[in-house]
Amino acid sequence: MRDVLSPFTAWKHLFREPVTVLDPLNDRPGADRYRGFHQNDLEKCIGCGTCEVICQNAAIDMVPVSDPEDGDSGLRPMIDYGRCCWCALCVDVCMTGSLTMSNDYVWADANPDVFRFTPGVDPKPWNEEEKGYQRPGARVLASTERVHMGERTAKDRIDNFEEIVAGYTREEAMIEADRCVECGLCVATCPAHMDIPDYIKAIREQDYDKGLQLLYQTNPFSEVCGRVCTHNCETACAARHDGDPIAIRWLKRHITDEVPYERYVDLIGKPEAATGRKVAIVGSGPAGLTTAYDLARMGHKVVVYEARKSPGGMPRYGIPEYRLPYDMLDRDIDVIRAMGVEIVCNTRIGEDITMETLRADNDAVVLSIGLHLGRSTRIPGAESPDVDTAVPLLRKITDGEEVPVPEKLVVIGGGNVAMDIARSMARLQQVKHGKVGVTVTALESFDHFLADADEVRESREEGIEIFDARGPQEIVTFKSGKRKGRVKGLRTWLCDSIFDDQGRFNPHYDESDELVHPADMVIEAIGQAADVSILGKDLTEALEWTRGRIRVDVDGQTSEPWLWSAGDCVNGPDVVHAVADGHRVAQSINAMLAAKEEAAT
Amino acid sequence: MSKAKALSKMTTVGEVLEAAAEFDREAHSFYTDLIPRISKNIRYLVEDLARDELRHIRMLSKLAKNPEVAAHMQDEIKRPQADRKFTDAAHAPELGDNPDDQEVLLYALAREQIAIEEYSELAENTEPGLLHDTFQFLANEERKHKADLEALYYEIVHTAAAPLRHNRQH
Amino acid sequence: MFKIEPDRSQYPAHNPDGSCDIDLSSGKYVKIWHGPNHPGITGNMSLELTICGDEVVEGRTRVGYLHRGFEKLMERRTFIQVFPIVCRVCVPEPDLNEYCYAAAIEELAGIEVPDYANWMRTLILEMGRFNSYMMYLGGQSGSLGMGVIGQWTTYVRDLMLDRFEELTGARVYHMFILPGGVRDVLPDGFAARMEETLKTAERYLDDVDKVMFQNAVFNKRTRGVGYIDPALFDSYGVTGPTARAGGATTDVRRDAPYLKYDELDFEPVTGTDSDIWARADVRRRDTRLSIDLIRQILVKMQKPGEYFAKIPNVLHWKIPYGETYIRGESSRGEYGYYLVTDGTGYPRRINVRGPSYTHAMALLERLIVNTNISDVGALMVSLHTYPPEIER
Amino acid sequence: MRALYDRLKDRFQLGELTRQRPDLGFVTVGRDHLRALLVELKDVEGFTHLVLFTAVDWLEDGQFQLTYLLNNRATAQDLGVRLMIPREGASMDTIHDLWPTAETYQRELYEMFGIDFPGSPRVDEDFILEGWTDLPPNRRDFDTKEYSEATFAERAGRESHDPRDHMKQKLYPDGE
Repeated sequence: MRDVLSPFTAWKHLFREPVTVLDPLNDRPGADRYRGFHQNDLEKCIGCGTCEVICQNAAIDMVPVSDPEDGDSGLRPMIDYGRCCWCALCVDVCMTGSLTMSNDYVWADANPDVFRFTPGVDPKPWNEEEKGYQRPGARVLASTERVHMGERTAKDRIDNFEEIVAGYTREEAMIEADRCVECGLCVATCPAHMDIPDYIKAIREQDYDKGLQLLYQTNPFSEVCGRVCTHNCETACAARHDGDPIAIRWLKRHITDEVPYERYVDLIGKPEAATGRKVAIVGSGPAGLTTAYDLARMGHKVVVYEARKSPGGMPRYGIPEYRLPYDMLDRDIDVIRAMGVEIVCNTRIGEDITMETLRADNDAVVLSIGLHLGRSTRIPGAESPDVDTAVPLLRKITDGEEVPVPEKLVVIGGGNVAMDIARSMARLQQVKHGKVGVTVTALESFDHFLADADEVRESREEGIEIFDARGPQEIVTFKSGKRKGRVKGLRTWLCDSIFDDQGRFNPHYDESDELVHPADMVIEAIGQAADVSILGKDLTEALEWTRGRIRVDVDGQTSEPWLWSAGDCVNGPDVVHAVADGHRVAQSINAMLAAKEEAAT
Repeated sequence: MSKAKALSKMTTVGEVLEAAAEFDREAHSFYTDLIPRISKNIRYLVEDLARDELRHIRMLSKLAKNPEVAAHMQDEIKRPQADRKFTDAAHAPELGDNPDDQEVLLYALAREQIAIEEYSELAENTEPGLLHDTFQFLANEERKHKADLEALYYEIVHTAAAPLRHNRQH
Repeated sequence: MFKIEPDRSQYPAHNPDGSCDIDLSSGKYVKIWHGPNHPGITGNMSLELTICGDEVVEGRTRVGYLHRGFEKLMERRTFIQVFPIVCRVCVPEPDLNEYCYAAAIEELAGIEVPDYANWMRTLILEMGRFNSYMMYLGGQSGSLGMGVIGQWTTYVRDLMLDRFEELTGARVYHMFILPGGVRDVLPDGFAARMEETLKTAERYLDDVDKVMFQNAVFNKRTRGVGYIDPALFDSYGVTGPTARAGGATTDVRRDAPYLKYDELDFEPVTGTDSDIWARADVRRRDTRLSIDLIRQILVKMQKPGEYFAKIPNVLHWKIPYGETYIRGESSRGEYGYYLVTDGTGYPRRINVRGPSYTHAMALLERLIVNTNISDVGALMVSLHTYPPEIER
Repeated sequence: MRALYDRLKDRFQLGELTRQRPDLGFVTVGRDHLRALLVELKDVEGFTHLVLFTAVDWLEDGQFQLTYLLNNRATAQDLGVRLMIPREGASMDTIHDLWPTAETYQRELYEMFGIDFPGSPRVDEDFILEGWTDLPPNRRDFDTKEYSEATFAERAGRESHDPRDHMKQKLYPDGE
């Protein structure tokens, strides 16, 4: 009987309020973390396309929205909602956190094409909606932390010039390489446009031969750049927006570490057949030797003239060995030699051979003489015999010549050259006196510091004192006595602002904040200049100049049709930029030679 | 302008402006003479400086012709302390035979500093009004000019600081 | 109690290969299609029935109406890209797919999932089970003409979907259990709102008890119908509530505890009669168990902590050679993922073991013989069939 | 699991035991011993529950792997029995008489992988793919993308850009 009556319980629901009601007027908003239509913060988005890569339904296209610039492709994701499955992996993987989802989910339209749009670009009612799905916390689908690079402790390194950086092991390199998302934003920023994502992929695949081939396609100074490159690429790295950028420079070095050196030349391949054309290059730094490498591979006969004892230019004579061991530089240079490049050292153009002779004997001449003259502040006392500039001192240290090593010295300058000379001298002091006594005074404050943060950190670890925002006023010398004219110290004022409100150099000093840094020697490391005196008066007069530098066109050609110029002397100091210059000049010369060949036949 | 008068405590506005014009004329001819002697790679620097001086000369002469300023030409004002440096510099440029870019710039900067001090002092010594404003204006002009030169100095001398990328002509 | 024993004495016998020689031209037999558009069918599936009068002589399960080739599709996706697909193998209870897939990946890649994420996963699986039972109860009663119960359970399910929405950001396909952990912590005040939902659910379940289980019609039409001999369970791969309704104590949550089930206090729900009614009854009580488990979980879950383990960069995630099988207890029975990896960034093979695969094919084809055509719907639903599991 | 393996290893010439978990192992067996092994496991060792039966295509090796996953309910242990068969003319003995439910698995394997099970009921009857004439679609050499491109139309007007190429084209088109 109960079984017959119980069902009538249902009747009680007859008198209840309905639980579903039609309410066409009020929105029913999605939950706070609802995964609705996408939003994109255009300012934050860098167009790396990782969202497109991860989308398993191929719902995302990258479309041009603005002009590309360093670290931003100018592309933005366009989403096809006919394909989107609302899984939000694109939001989770977003490198900048720009892509989010609103909690808006209601949108009806008869035209199916409107359901394909570019979030953040196309105006949508939910663009400003604050609720919706956002990646909770940090990116989790790819690691945000760089693999630590091992380096020798300050105690181990201060009394010698052995390399500091240990280099990655295979395991470490694999983990670091795994962090790369292969967006390729870095390639445009790298002056040499190295195939960065590809060689990082080669590490992941443990195909070091391929990695090395990729390196040498764009950079014959891979050993050098793997250690001392300015790594602008890392400032364009998508990973830097949420964590550390990929250690691109160390990964490059890792490839060169892993491939046995004997195999390099085989992997790179042989040069083309000889063309019979001749090119002379003045200066054997990265710009000159890259030009030489490229031209030699194209089959041209290349002779490089170097004034100093050994080839290499700034990397050898400007960069201390604890940063770049010279046998590593030699490995790069020997590969270039193996391509048939002849390097004539101890030959100064302008003295041993004139530019005119080079012009007469060659189809083209390349001037890549770098910046080897040190600039002086020329403040009072700068003429003292105890004052020297950094660049010649670094050269002497490289060549093993004797340099004065007082117990206490001051370096003026806040760039990497200042750090290089300070740290080199500190090592020599440690060996000679058993202690370090180096003070660095930089005009720039730490907010605007020029030297790399790593350099500053390591310098301090090595016992070097760094004073920022100090404007040098006078090198104080003994006015009388046995040491008359010898350096006593450096007098500085606080530089309370270095740039004006337009960002132009316009130092302002606080004269009341005066310090005298005691020293037996002052080293000026404020800047360098190119030694253009080798050109001779006539050529100097014939050439077009622009603001003190030889004027070159995009291809590095000067106003003289036979002369090209590349590297620091035209574009300022930067190794990888010099390499890029070298490629450009080589292309240009090759095109000129090809045109000549065509005209001859 | 006699030596005796140059050393007295008071001077006239006309004389001050004349001294300033002389200061600029001397510099202009100094730079112009230097142009052919200086290496071509840094010649632009001297050429620019000569052009700037010429601009200053024109500005001063335009000022002198201004009827309102002209009316004050005979007004007596206190001779500035900086005046001696100012007139000295007008006559004796301390620059070697074959100066380099840094020397030229340091010389030019020193001259700007003198001019700034001169005009600032003159402005301080005059009552608010046309003359005060005029000297103030001249001091500001020199200040702006000096700031330009400072920036150039940093760019040229501190090369390590500022890798120059503007050389590639596109 | 009465049981319908198969009696084929008056019909042609089955051949060894399973076929049956039926002479349709005799006029004695009619072949009809039951589905795919039939209220008695959950999802898109059809039964090809040969009937004599209103008695089924032979039945064939026909699937293929929504074959999307998931298993093959997954072989073209990277490991993370498979994650949004797996849930779609089962609409009413997608979360178990997410768990099984994630756990399989985690096992082969050697990833340890944070404790909090495991609690979260347990909670979600029970919420999913509850939802699935809500759908079943509505379907089972609907197959016997009791439409109103489906409306109630749909409403209650909708309330649970609200909880899903605020927790996971989606209502149907939650995509919340990522390989490595879960996507987020509980929202503020979640436990209180869940308690309210559970209370409402209990109120409605009380009504369902009366209107459905104490209903003479329901009892008449389900008791003794669709009897599965427990001896056949292993022959036909019968698992879950279907098996427990026949006295088996099989429940993966207890037999091979995964996630946090070994820290929860419960006993598998069992029945005795192994007929439609017993199966419905087991599920009804299992729904109550889910409610209890959700309450236990919300109490036992510790304060929000780490909910995602460190995993390799998903864009080039490669998993070394290996194979494994991860199972979980779904509302229909044993659910599992067999995953084979080959060292590349893509799975070599993913095989989904859905309980409907064994229940709705060979087993149903056997059970259906000699039943009344009006019982076919109820019988089929009593096996709690979700066709996408059959044709992944 | 180890004890079980030791009991059976020699009799059925089993390959190495892969202990994936304490409660899950995999062994490889030869075709000649498969049936006897399954019977032994089912009738003597308590592995009565056929959890699943499926295939893995090792295209590169020219082989199919058949996986029979058995479960012992009492001990809550799983044993995966692996058997390699040549892909070419793939065929295997039916086990529907051991587990009637295997009939369904074997129908699917026939349709999806092209593995024949002579004697298995209705093995060649359409299972999911009515009227399918192409390669068995779960074989690795069946290209689903190619198939879908040939079968379905792409939505018009879609175009994407690779960031790296796009930046090259815009910023340094000559590679300078």
